[in-house]
Amino acid sequence: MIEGLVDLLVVFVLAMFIGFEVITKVPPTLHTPLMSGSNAISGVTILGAMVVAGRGDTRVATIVGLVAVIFAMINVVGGFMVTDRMLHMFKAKPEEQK
Amino acid sequence: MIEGLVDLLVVFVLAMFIGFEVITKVPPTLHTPLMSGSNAISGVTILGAMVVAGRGDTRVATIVGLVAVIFAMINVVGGFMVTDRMLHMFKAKPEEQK
Amino acid sequence: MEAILKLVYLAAAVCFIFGLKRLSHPRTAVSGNQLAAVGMLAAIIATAFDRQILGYQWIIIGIIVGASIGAIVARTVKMTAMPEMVALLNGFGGAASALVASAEYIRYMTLGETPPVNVTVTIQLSVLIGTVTFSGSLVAFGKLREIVTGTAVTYPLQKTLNAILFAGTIGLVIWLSMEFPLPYVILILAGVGLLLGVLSVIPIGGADMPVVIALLNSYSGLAASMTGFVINNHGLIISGALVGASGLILTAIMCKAMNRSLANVLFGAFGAGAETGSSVIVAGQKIEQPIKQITADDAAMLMAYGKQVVIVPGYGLAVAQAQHEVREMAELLEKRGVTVKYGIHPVAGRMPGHMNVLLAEANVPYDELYDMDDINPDFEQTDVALVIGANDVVNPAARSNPESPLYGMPIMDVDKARSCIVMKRSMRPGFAGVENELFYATVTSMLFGDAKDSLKQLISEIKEL
Amino acid sequence: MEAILKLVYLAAAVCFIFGLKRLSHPRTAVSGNQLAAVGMLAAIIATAFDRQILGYQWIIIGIIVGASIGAIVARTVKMTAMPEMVALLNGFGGAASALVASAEYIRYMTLGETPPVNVTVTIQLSVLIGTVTFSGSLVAFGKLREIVTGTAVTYPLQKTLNAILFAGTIGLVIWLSMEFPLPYVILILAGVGLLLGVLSVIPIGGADMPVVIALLNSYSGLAASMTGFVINNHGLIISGALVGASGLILTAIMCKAMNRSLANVLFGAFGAGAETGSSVIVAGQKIEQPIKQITADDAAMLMAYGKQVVIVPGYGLAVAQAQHEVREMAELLEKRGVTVKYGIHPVAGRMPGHMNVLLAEANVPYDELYDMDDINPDFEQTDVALVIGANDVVNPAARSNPESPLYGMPIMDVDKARSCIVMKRSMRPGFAGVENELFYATVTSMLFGDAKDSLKQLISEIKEL
Ligand SMILES: NC(=O)c1ccc[n+]([C@@H]2O[C@H](COP(=O)([O-])OP(=O)(O)OC[C@H]3O[C@@H](n4cnc5c(N)ncnc54)[C@H](OP(=O)(O)O)[C@@H]3O)[C@@H](O)[C@H]2O)c1
Ligand SMILES: NC(=O)c1ccc[n+]([C@@H]2O[C@H](COP(=O)([O-])OP(=O)(O)OC[C@H]3O[C@@H](n4cnc5c(N)ncnc54)[C@H](OP(=O)(O)O)[C@@H]3O)[C@@H](O)[C@H]2O)c1
Repeated sequence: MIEGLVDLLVVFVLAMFIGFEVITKVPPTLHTPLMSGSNAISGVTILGAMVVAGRGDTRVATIVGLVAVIFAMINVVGGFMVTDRMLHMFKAKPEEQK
Repeated sequence: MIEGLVDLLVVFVLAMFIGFEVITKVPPTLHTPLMSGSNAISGVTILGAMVVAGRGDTRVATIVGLVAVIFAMINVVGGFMVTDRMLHMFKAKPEEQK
Repeated sequence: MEAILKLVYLAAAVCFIFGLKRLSHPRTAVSGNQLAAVGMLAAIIATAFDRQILGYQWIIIGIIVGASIGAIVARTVKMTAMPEMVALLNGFGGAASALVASAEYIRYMTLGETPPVNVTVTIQLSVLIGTVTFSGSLVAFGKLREIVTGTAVTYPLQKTLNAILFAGTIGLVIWLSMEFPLPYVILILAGVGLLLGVLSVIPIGGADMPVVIALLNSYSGLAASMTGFVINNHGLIISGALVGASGLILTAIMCKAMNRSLANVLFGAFGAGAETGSSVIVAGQKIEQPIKQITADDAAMLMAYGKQVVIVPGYGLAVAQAQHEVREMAELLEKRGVTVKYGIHPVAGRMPGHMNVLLAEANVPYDELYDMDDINPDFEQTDVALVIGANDVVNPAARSNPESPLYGMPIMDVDKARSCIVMKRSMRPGFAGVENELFYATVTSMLFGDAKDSLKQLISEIKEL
Repeated sequence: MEAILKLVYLAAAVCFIFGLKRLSHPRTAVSGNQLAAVGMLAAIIATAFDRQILGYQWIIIGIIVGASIGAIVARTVKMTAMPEMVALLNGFGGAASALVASAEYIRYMTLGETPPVNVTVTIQLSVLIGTVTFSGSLVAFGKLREIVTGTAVTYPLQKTLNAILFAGTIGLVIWLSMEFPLPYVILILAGVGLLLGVLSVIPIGGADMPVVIALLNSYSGLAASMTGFVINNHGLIISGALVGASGLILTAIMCKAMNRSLANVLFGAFGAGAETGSSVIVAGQKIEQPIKQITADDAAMLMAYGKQVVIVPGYGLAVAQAQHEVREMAELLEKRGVTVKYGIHPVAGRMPGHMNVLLAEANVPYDELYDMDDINPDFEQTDVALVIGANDVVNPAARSNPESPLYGMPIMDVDKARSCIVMKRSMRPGFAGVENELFYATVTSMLFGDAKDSLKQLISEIKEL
């Protein structure tokens, strides 16, 4: 069972590497959208929240799950939408756009 | 058991990403050493070979394992050493070295 | 079934990665963000088919409520309020992760099972990190909104106390990992986490919040990862790790650009006594030289008849909300054949890329914005460097004066331009709270007043020329 | 125990990744390669403690034998023989992976167990890929060594046959995945794999071998990954994937620089009828203009009194082994105050970075070597462009003549230099087998003879000046 932990650790480490490689390529211009965008991704915990809320164990658990879903969803939707809004403001010189 | 396969697939995919990110940063100057170096890494199959050779199943299996160990080891040692030899030839301008 | 679910999660993770990759250029960024969103959607839909799920009413309610709140906030938030916004979202993300982990704990309790040690550990970690993120983010939000004082709150033995608390927490976790499961233990942990979050952010000055937010951003990612460990979900682990990495990198970048160590930011109690927006004079070495003032029409003249004007915006531009006026003025000048460039310092404003977003909002094409390193060599050939609401990022002390807290931070070399006009409301210092010799330099002339008003005047003056 | 082993494998993988990252600059490359080697060593030692291992004699024997062979080869191989060397090592790697997979198969057979379908599939894949890599690499080796003819061997219906064979293989795998385990099935698969490897490399021209080798390199990685799937070993999967990716990228780079699609390289039977080293004239559009020749002393004069000389090496330099003479001449010129630069085309020579290694061997500092894009703008200000044994990479037809097989391939603009001296032994074309208008251009003058001899002459002439 500790092994299982190590297997997950492998995934974690690899993902970390990808994160570093990819993010270091993002130019300063886009750091604010990057912040809010990656922030939205961290709302991925919604996947866990849904299970908890739908598993119907104890009432307490379900309530906890419900709150978790709400919070995570705010994070996801809010994050992606606000990032989208921001990014739509970035425009190249007209002649470039054509 | 298919699940297990998927878990491994995850690792594979992530590693592929890292590979692409990292390798694309290597300048043409170093492409030949890169080739031989990465080649040496592909000798990692030695790890499997050792187990096969040492597990002592049937004679056939053991022989197969032995051959595998030899081949893999040639790949590993040859690859790393030749790469090292090559890289030692790359020198900066004297003034840079100081 | 399980396998398919996992495949979808993998696909989602891949979407996130490609999404982030596409964020590396403004042209592809929009689609990148959308790709990530699609990945998330796919993952959510797939999860709906998870065998464990029995009833949907709570899920649906939760999603609807959360989604609508998120949408409303996202639509209504002002661009200048981005830092708070991100802080808040961070907090929710962290809280959600903590809650999911706690639910797992409750499940074990009710089933009366003893979870394997690796699960107990990860549960506790995700609860801790999650709660720290939550309370920390709220405090940060409060400071940026100036609900909580922006001052770096300090009290005797602060660090010692925090250190002890921190050590205590570690001990607690270890101890619990053995004694576990104790009833209510999770509440204790959550409580400790919340406390830790508050205590560690309170002592940090309001202007340092962006760094804190980036850090909390990475925490929220790590919390998600931990939860992934708990419920054995690759999707969570990967995505969490991505966010964790991105947060850490942003933190590092900001610290580097401010030429301060992370430790200094977190424990330095920078700007203690100095309020955000720096409305108090901190007695640096008081300079007794006279300053030169300039009227709007002279300034307009100077720029309109120059060859090249470089605009250096700072936090003040955001405060004054004068981004549209800047663009209007720039276009007027360009019509008159003046080359206008924008020089953006990496930490101008209050969050990374703050100025870029601000100017983008005013439809300034991103290829007219130049990074510090690209523009600095240009200043020699610049007739007028127009500093709008920037202060620390143009403070020559960073170059010359080893005593200055800014010393060593790379700055915009506006003092190298033939002439330099500084627009601000007063002689008050910037966020770092130090005097700025630039204002007394011979090339410099001050144009006092709120940036928006002054720019309006400049615009009308230029039109009249 | 198991967990520790896995941790070590993870650590090894991390070493590989950092190793490859450090390969991105000559200064850090050496340490990077060593880091990777250390990682491998650690993994090997850890594996020795694997519970499954009962007897060590075979392992030790194998390691000693393999290591010594590897060491000897690595020490003795000539730098110009790198392509063959890599090809050979690839082959061994692939074979090893195939063997390990087969051993697993044999194990199941002897235990009389039926492996789960995912294992059967992966076993077959790794055997297939492994054997293809093995036989393919051997053929490639043979072609480069000119043991096997370098000609692109073609025969009627070739593609159709290969296609059928390939399809058949797929079918076989699928079928076997259900019927499995059949005795000797593995031998069938291995046989098919070997055949496939030979048949798919035979029809490829000797000069395209580098591309093939890069591709096989990536195969050997994938084979290792597959084996990782079979024996459930993350170490193998990760490392294999890294190599797989690197091979693919190199392949792509080469194809791009040659302006040909991978499909064209693999099935185009490029250089059919034309021998490696291009010793046969392929009648392109025969050009009837006269060519200008130049004597060694005139050439020496021209260079010695010029301001800037750019040396453009090609495959011929490798053939002539004249790298040391080049450096000597360059140094003489520099002593006389001439700026000497080396312009390196991405696919000059016969493998990526071939010229860089060659010149590095002769102690030419790597910062005197310029990539094509950096040097091309320079040619206008260049007095003499000295083309040593390069041909296709300086063929203007690539720019001008849409009929030419080289059309569209970026080239070195040596014809833009004030004067251009081409050193080769004859008027024979290069590997692409096409006429080169450059030789007839007004700026160009030919200096015939083996590069080494001609350079020796030039050196003595320059000394005498
Ligand atoms: N960007 C980031 O990520 C980040 C993160 C953390 C910390 N920081 C710090 O924030 C600072 C940013 O430097 P900065 O030069 O951009 O800002 P600053 O140093 O804080 O100076 C802003 C100046 O704008 C003036 N101002 C404020 N409101 C104004 C208005 N309505 N109209 C005109 N002027 C106005 C203020 O002077 P008056 O009050 O006299 O008007 C103030 O001196 C740096 O010290 C940086 O280290 C940045
Ligand atoms: N680098 C890679 O990764 C790679 C991979 C695959 C294919 N290729 C192909 O290889 C070619 C490389 O172009 P290249 O210009 O470097 O080489 P090239 O086009 O093959 O021309 C080499 C020239 O060197 C001359 N030569 C041979 N031996 C010589 C000697 N001893 N002394 C003097 N000259 C000698 C030959 O002419 P004489 O016989 O008249 O002397 C020949 O024309 C390109 O077409 C490229 O697409 C490269």
